Amino acid sequence: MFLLEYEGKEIFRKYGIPIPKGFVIEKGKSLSLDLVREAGLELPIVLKGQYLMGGRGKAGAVKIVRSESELDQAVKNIFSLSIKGSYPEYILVEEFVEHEKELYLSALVSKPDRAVTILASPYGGVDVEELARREGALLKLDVDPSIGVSNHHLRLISKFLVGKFDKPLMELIRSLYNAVINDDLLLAEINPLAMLDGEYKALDSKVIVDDNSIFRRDLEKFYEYKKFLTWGEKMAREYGFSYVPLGGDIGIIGNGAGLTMATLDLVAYYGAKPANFLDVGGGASAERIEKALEVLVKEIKPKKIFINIFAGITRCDEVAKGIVAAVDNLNLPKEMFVIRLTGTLEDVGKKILEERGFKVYIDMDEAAMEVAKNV
Amino acid sequence: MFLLEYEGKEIFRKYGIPIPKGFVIEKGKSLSLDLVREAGLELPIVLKGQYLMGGRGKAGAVKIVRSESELDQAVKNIFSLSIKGSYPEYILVEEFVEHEKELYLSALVSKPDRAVTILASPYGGVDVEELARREGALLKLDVDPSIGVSNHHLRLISKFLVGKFDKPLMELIRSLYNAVINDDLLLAEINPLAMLDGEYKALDSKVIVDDNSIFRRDLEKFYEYKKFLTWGEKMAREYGFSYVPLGGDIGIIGNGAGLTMATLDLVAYYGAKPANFLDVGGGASAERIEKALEVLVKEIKPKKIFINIFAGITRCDEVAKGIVAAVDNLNLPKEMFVIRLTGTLEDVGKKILEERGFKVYIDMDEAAMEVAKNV
Amino acid sequence: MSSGRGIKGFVGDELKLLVQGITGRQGSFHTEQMLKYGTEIVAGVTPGKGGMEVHGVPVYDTVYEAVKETGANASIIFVPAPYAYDAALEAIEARLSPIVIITEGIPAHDTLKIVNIARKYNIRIVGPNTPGFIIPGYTKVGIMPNQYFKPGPVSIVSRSGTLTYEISWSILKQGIGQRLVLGCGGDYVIGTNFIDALEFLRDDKQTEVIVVVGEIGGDDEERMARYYMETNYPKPVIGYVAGKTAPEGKRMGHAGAIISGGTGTAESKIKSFKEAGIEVAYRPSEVAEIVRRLLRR
Amino acid sequence: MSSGRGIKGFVGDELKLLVQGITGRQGSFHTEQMLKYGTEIVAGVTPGKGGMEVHGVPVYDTVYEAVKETGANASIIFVPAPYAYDAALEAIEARLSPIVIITEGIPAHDTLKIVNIARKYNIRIVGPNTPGFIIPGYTKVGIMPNQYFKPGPVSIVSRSGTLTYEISWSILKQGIGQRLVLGCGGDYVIGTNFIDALEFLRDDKQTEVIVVVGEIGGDDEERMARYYMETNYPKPVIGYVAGKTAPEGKRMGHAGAIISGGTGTAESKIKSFKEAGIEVAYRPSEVAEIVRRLLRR
Repeated sequence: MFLLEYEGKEIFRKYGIPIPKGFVIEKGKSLSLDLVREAGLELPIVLKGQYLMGGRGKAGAVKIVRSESELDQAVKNIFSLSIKGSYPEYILVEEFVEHEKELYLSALVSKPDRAVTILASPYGGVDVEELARREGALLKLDVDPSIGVSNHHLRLISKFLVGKFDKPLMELIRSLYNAVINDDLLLAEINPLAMLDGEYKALDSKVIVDDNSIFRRDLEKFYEYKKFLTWGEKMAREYGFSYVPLGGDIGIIGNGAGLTMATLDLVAYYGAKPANFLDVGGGASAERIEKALEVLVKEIKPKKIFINIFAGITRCDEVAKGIVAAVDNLNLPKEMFVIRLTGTLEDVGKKILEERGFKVYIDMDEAAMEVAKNV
Repeated sequence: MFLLEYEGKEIFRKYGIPIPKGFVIEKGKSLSLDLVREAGLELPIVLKGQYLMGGRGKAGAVKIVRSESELDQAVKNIFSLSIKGSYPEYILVEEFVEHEKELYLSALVSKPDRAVTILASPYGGVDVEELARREGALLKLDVDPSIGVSNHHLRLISKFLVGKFDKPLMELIRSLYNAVINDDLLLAEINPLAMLDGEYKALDSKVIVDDNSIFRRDLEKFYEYKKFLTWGEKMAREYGFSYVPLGGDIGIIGNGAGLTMATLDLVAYYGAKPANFLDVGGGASAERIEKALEVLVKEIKPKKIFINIFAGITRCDEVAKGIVAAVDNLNLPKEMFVIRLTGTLEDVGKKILEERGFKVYIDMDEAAMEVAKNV
Repeated sequence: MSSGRGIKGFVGDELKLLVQGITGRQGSFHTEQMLKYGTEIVAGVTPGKGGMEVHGVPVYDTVYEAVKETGANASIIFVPAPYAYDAALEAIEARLSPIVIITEGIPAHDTLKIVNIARKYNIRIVGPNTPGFIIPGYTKVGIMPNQYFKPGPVSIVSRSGTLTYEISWSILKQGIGQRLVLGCGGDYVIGTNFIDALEFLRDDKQTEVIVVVGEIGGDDEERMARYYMETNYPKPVIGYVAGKTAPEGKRMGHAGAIISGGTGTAESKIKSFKEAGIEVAYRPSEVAEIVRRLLRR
Repeated sequence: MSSGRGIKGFVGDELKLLVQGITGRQGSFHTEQMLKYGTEIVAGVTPGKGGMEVHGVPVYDTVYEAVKETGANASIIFVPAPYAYDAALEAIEARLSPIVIITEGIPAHDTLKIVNIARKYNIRIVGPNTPGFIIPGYTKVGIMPNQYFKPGPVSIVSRSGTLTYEISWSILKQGIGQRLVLGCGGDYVIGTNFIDALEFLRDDKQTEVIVVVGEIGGDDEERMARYYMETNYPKPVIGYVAGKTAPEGKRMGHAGAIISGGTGTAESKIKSFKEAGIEVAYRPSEVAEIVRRLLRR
């Protein structure tokens, strides 16, 4: 789960990583100079729209405000700026931090290295991908989490960043590592990390929390979790399926993430556009199938629906019952469906569907070709 | 460094391991029933002499007091009981703990396994060596300290001890492990660990703290460190040599623990009795040699002194100067000395000594034979 | 006494399986399925349920006891995510290998520690969030349906479950069986990845063709392709990648299946396959066609 | 390009040494001594002293930089006890091996972690609290005086320092040189013990006779004796044990040299040597006599 910048900075603060003074205003609220001063800030200040995706700098959603007269307009402007269709619900209001240098620092769970990797560069403010391409610009250090970060790591990184062993910087790096370990983060990036007179401040944050940590961590407090969900997304969360709307014509239901992706791909291969990703998971009940169909029909409004079930733990009779229930309750036309059903209790499922006039495919290609026809 | 029982129990208490209610009285102090009640205790109570060595049970230094009239005499008795020449300076006064079962539990740094080993037995109150001999009486579990103790260890031990997963016991085991790790203990033994109605109490403690942890731990507060040292032992601590009095005739000075032990052994091999172990260590200065000799002469009063130096980092000239200084200052007879000196700057050292009329041996056997003659 | 059933570096010839979490719904169900398939399950463990039996398999309170009593040498873990870390350590300390972790939803940091500790003891972890593996004719340590697998020369390594059964079955329909079908797992951090699998299949005489079923997210496929090329891999590999139509920034079911910052795309993976000389299948059923051609049957 | 100088499983043929703590008094002194002996020292490390030179050896701030610049592949550590744990980890992560820890006074729990982590990466730790090792004619990674060693067929492994030089010298006076002289270290927990040493000397063609110099405390000698017997060790071993006159409960200089609870006595060790068929020397000089007899010179 991605965090908003200010949420990430809250975590930084918790671990003693210095961040600029600031506060957050919600959409709909206005910002006065009095409010700014109450929070202990003085002009100039920086207003930053809070988005889950990058690119806000280019979009103009970061604004330095130097006089009272600009304040109101700047706030309005930012709340009305969308990135890929998303509007910010918060603006982070921060002190303007003078600095002489920008560094890059991050700690992350590295899949290929099976380690907690620390990345550092003396050239901050630049994408890490860009830094990785520049010869000698990026230091990559793998920390074995069963050993932990040691002083020698901190010395090495500090020297690489500022040419010497700088205690405050070394403590900051240790704190970032601790945040990643103790708060189940997959990524904690500070870019840029501002430096002035031997002091450091995290000007930005990019933090990803591991969704799998939900049983031991309160993730529901974070924006991405609690943010406005569509009705369909709420249903998916409630009934335990994975659902991603995409914008094409063919509604897709599959079982298993890989098979569902492959189903999307196959539909595209035969020339049609999948409207969504929907994986009902393993051992889906008739009810889950029914609810999944309801979401598709009501929220995606596809021209056709392709159900592709290769049943292992899943039972074909349950799937068939779910389809029948949805068709009955939602009054759906049979012609809308292309159903591929094979595996555990295939005969029972097939019988249920055929009795209701559905054609049941065994072969995935055949079914996909069929669904892609005439759309 | 061995701790007294009550010092070990202080550590147990710090880590949340339950111990009996109690307090300590010093030698010279008397114990009244009022004092006992002030401490929240009621008769019967247990008085336990605090020794660094085992065997106090057999010696009669543990006494259950059931009536006020016994109190005074019991205290006096214990303070006058010596084990191997040592009298207790403290008595631990404790509540009398009824219990239905005694367990054995310890955690230690295991040299051969290079692990923190946990030992457990449902048959407490018996020596661990005895338990180890009984088939199936002792569970030995090696914990890799770079991983730490896990719940499954605790489950296994708990089941072995009491036949089920008992939360309080599991927490107690974890606490004992934590004490060993966090307080630099080489051994923390609870024997017996009393059990009554699902509650546990550590009735005794045997704890060894790693002397090498002195740079990060206050070891000087412990009895073994601060206890009455002979003048010679104080000198040894001050000037940095290792000194153990033994009670024979031949004073020994060597450099290196192994060589000094081998020197003792060789003297014994040729029929004489070494009076002490004294290792001046590597690179000893003339001053250290002089002080070492002073300790021997004044505290051990040996018939002869055998100095055996195989000089690597040590310099023979320094050794020679130290000997000469000691002989001059303490007015020692040359005949007392047998000196074996070889290695770095051997010629210079030999010259200094020969000029003062000493014979210098090169060969260790020859010298040892000489010193063992006519004692 | 090598019977050639096992695969060196992965699983021995005399697998004696322990089921951790055997009394749970999933654990119990799949124990029965594995027994039906012929897997030698010697013991189960559920703390507090020692003394029970599940489908005739004796249940112990601890792995230590189970191993002592039955000589179990490998494990499959069904325990819920919050307890999986401890269960895996318990198996590691009993020196079981491989340890197949079926459990879904284990935090990445837990898996990271499990994998690093296992490596220290030279123990193989499969998963987490995996269907496990099957060696048709020998053993199944997993949750895949029994009917889609027969002994044969094709090894399949995959990041998904159902899609793997789909592909296995389409190969089987061509009359061709499998040597090993291995689910690497859909989690972000996993114990056995494509390169690990190719490594131990390199010298496995019974594997003639390898199918790699990848998906979006991470760069396991790219790394595998580089490994294939740089080590002059001696066997043909066929690659399939799911998620060609996946958008950026959306998690497609699996914890690891997400394209972010432009990395982890299907295009990148397919490109690296091609550059390495790995034949690419664009449809699941195409995999079977290529397999047949390569085996000239 | 094996020159046969190294010993497989212990030290390679092209040792390039790093000295950690090179700017300290001890580090600097022994760097000079080792250079004089012919040891190839390529770098030193002292945090904060990067850019200096010590006896012509360049000093770096971090092991990482030192290894990158110089290709160092082994390390000797002289840093004070409070910093030794970190220094050892730094060397381990740079995959240097062996790592010889001269430092005295390291807490046992620190050593325990160092040794367990090193094992994970297959890295050899010698010490702590050791004089190091010398392979006459090839290299010295230690603090022993240079003059008592010449190439020859005897390997000596020992828990002490000076006593080892004494024995080496008495062998040398018989005209017999040494293949390896290794101090295992006097601390309670050590990285390389007698069994480890016998293990890698087993197939070392240049070692004809092994001398084991033990002392009171622990049971390394007893375990070694059992190992010798049970593995049918192919070379003669001569045992010497210091501390036959040591009393119980008193530490004789070394952290590990203490008899407690009746275990760790010289008698027990000597008895186990005899039972295993290891010839026992009762005086240091007797070792040389037995060596000469065994080599029939």
